[in-house]
Amino acid sequence: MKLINFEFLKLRKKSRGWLGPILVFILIMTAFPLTVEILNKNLEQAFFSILWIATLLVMMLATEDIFLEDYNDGSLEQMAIKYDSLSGLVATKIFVYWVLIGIPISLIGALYGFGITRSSESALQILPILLITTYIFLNVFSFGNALSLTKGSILGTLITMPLVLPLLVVLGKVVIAINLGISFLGFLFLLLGILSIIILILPMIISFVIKAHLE
Amino acid sequence: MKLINFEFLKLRKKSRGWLGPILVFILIMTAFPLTVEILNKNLEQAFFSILWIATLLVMMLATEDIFLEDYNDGSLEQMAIKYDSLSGLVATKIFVYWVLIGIPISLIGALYGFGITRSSESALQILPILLITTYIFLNVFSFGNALSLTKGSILGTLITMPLVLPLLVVLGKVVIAINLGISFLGFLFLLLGILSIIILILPMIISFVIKAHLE
Amino acid sequence: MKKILAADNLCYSINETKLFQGLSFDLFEGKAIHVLGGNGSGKTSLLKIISGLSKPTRGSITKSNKKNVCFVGHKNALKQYLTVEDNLSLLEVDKHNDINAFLKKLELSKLLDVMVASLSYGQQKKLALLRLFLNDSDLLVLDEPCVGLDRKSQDILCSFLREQKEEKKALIFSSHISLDVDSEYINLDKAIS
Amino acid sequence: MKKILAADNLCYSINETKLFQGLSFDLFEGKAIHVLGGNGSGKTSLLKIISGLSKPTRGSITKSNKKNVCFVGHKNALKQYLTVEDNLSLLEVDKHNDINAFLKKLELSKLLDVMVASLSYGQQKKLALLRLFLNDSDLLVLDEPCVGLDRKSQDILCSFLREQKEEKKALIFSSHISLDVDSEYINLDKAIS
Amino acid sequence: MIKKFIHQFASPKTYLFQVDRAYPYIFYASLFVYIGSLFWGLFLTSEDFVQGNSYRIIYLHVPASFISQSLYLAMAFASAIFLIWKVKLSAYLVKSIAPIGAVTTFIALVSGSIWGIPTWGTWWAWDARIISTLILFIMYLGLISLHDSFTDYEKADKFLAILVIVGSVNIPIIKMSVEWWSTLHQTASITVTEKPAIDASMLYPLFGSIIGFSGIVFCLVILSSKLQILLREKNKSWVKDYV
Ligand code: HEM
Ligand SMILES: Nc1ncnc2c1ncn2[C@@H]1O[C@H](COP(=O)(O)OP(=O)(O)OP(=O)(O)O)[C@@H](O)[C@H]1O
Ligand SMILES: Nc1ncnc2c1ncn2[C@@H]1O[C@H](COP(=O)(O)OP(=O)(O)OP(=O)(O)O)[C@@H](O)[C@H]1O
Ligand SMILES: [Mg+2]
Ligand SMILES: [Mg+2]
Repeated sequence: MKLINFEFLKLRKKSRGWLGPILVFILIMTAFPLTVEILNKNLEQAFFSILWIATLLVMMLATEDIFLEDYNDGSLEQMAIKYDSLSGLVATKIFVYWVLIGIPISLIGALYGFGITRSSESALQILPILLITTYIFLNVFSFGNALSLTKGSILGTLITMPLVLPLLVVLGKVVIAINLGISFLGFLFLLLGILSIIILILPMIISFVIKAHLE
Repeated sequence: MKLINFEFLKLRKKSRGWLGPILVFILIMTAFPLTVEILNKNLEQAFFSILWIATLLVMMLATEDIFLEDYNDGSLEQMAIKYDSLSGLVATKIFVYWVLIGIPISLIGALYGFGITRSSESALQILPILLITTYIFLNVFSFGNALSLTKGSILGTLITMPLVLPLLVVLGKVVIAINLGISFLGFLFLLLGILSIIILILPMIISFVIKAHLE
Repeated sequence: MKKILAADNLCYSINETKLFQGLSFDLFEGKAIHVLGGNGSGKTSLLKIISGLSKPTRGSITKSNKKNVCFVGHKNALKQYLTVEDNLSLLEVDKHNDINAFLKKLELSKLLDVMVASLSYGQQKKLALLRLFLNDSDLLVLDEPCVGLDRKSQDILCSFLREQKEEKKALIFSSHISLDVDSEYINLDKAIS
Repeated sequence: MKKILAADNLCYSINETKLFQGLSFDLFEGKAIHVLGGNGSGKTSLLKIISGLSKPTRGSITKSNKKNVCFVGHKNALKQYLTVEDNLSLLEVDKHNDINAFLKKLELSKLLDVMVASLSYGQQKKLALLRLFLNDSDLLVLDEPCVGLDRKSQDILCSFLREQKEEKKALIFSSHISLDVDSEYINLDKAIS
Repeated sequence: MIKKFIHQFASPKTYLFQVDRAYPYIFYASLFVYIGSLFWGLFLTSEDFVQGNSYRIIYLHVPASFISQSLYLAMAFASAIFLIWKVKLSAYLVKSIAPIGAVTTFIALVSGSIWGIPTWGTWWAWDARIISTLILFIMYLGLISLHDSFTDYEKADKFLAILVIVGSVNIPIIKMSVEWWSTLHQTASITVTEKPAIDASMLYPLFGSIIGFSGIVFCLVILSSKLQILLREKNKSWVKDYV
């Protein structure tokens, strides 16, 4: 509980940390119609591509110094001394990021979806997908950033991209399902399944990786 | 001359700095077809949107610590003591970023353009546009980052948004021109004009901003 | 006297560079050890091993109470973008009552609303030392705690350390300047093979 | 004797906090000034003003040769992700011949291939001091140059500073430990209004 | 027990000496097999009805594609052993396989692209298997750069092993990609359970080329692991004797 409060305080006060990614998301979603002129049909078709890629990128941006800052200023050291395993801390951190960045972006994404597709149904379908996806992305990118902790986030990106690309494929399928009106519940459960495995395993691996970095 | 060499060395050795953004670009461009399934027609239509937005984002990523790193480790201090004005340094830095990141991304972007639109003509038209656009983006984002140097704030992003959005509109028009086969030279000159003004003025402003930060 | 820490035949090497070899010592409650050695002799590495952050290449460390270590290193563990007050609230503190007394002693009480980034070097270090002052651990591991402190703060630190020794805490610290604390010495310059 | 630096009635305040007021002094070639003062008394601020990084709130600084200042501060200006060798190549150096001699003296010559990030605290500081050693400026501004150095390196630094004084360089430095260099003192604790 | 056994068996020294003895035989045998099947495939078989002569690049493309995935599996296996039993040798193996995997994946990509020009009329398609091969290639690059970015070998080994294992979730995806998506690319024509879908005159040389190519790559792996061992254990006395 204390951990959650701490992480909330830290992330909230660092406006670049949480408001930044959200603004970048809005920027992308706003900018994109500008680039396709006002041929509205194109707009709708490209919308989902942009939505997924924007989500992916913004989660990538958001996690950029999820551990780096704490590593650089020595807080991680202190935590590692205090606790045997850091996986609780890691899970908390990711959760806080999800609440402060993932949820707002999911809501905004669904809102844009409503604005562009003009169908409240598809907007409602996107929302849970986005909520789950952002959480998965946050976990995976955190893993990448943990591995490349001292070496810069981009190495982390390079490492994790192969892991998230398959997810994008699934998301692509979701869009088709939504467009064709096929039930998308199957995908929802698939994503939920992936998420639950990831939530269980990744924080432990990340904690292990971070400990190794601190040596 | 020495300055250029130094900046080249620094950026080259920091693989996260230059190889990173390029890889992210490649990954976005590669990932995007995954999200639209293999309905090749959609692909082509969304391609340019993705291209511009990817360029924008990657330039934003690339410049993220163009000054921050030097500020944090004290190199900027040393430079500020040595030179009356930092605008030479700033211009050099941006130039080096353009050579190491902007140019490769323009080439790769054109290549993707060729791969997706299957028209060597439009790929050749994209190339100069991309070269100029990346340079403009780098300048503008450097300005934003200089502004928010110490505060870890999103001030920079906020301020650069209104500067960048009009550019995206122009880029959107360029695409239409290319698609309809209208001469795009007008746009090219427009962009060149913007670029030359920016190149002249922004480094001076950035230098001023940085000096103020160092006080 | 209780043994807080026993180091047995510690060896540490990085990429074939041997820093120390066959280092054995015991640390009892109420005692202090001052780790000496030139730059790069392995003081920080040793202290990190003791606090459990890294593992020795060979040899073993036994601690009486694993969880009760307070480590203050070169890194301050402060959030530059938060105010002094917020940083204090992030500190996990055992002795809540003493906070204000220490802030006053260290002349930080007027700076509660200031961002840590704009504090002076020594003021940041003092703030980091609060972690030590407000903590109730049995084993205090300090890596050059005096760096950047003025005379007055150094005295506060030393008298605190002496108090802690009387309260049966065990101390181990590295420092290039001598501290006014009774202690045994370990010289790492001699431990290099 | 040439006057290298003249400070006239310097005042500096941040957000209504006055750090020093009405500070006037001259620095001649071959002389040294040791700036004293507790943590947060404004030593770093003063040295930054002298080196031209910031401007005093009131008063003026006159330097005989504006461009010729060497400043070594709390920040090392090293690239952590580069090796020692690459960092050296980034250093703008006046005395190329002396590099190896100094590296040897400071025991860094074996570490040329090591990334700066994995050097010890003191080794990084020594590397940062190379900027000073290899420089040919008239005015040397040092902000706590001794922090984290072992005895031997401190001696090397001090003897270098004494040499520089003989070569008619002007020195101004802050330090909480006393350096073995003949110098006048400025005490900022007294300058606070 | 197991741990002790593995450690004894997998000491870099024993490995090196064993491998030195076996290596030439494997190399020449597989070279022979590969060249033999190439000869058979290229000169002794007839033109394909649909694809003309261009299909002959299959003897490079399929072995390379096959081996690039197998190498990854081998790495995953070695990584697991390294993480569980701390066997140094397997860490060396992982490190030495990575660049070779990258090269074979690259060969698969390039040969596929070349093949695509006559058959699909394009050198690149946004096809699931092609993209997943590209992902594999990127993964190899990521692994290499991860290891390279650490100067402390012990850390580097650990991180590399973790990443290999986490990344192995992609292998089934690559394998299955052709079945899951509608694509341009061939589905597996050789499976264990079903009758092969291609003519025997192509099948046997293809088999041979896969085996031969694998053998050659295997030898490359041995070579590179030798190099790795000598590099990493250069301060050990037995290495000095060996050299
Ligand atoms: C850049 C383009 C290409 C890539 C990345 C690629 C990749 C792959 C991969 C990963 C495999 C799987 C090997 C295995 O399952 O063991 C494979 C097999 C195969 N590819 Fe390609 N391929 C490409 C282009 C082509 C083209 C143009 C053709 C011919 C039309 C082709 C024909 C085949 C065949 C016949 C197999 C064997 C399938 C089997 O028996 O399992 N490929 N390729
Ligand atoms: N990759 C590496 N290759 C060679 N030497 C290394 C490497 N990484 C670290 N070292 C060495 O390990 C030592 C680490 O020493 P440590 O930080 O423990 O020194 P210290 O006694 O705390 O020094 P200081 O007084 O400067 O703080 C240094 O000598 C450093 O050069
Ligand atoms: N925004 C602010 N509000 C109030 N005080 C501030 C603010 N920014 C800086 N200060 C004060 O300005 C002073 C800066 O001092 P400076 O860094 O020059 O000290 P110093 O003498 O170098 O100390 P040290 O010995 O610790 O290095 C500090 O006392 C700091 O608290
Ligand atoms: Mg140390
Ligand atoms: Mg100071």
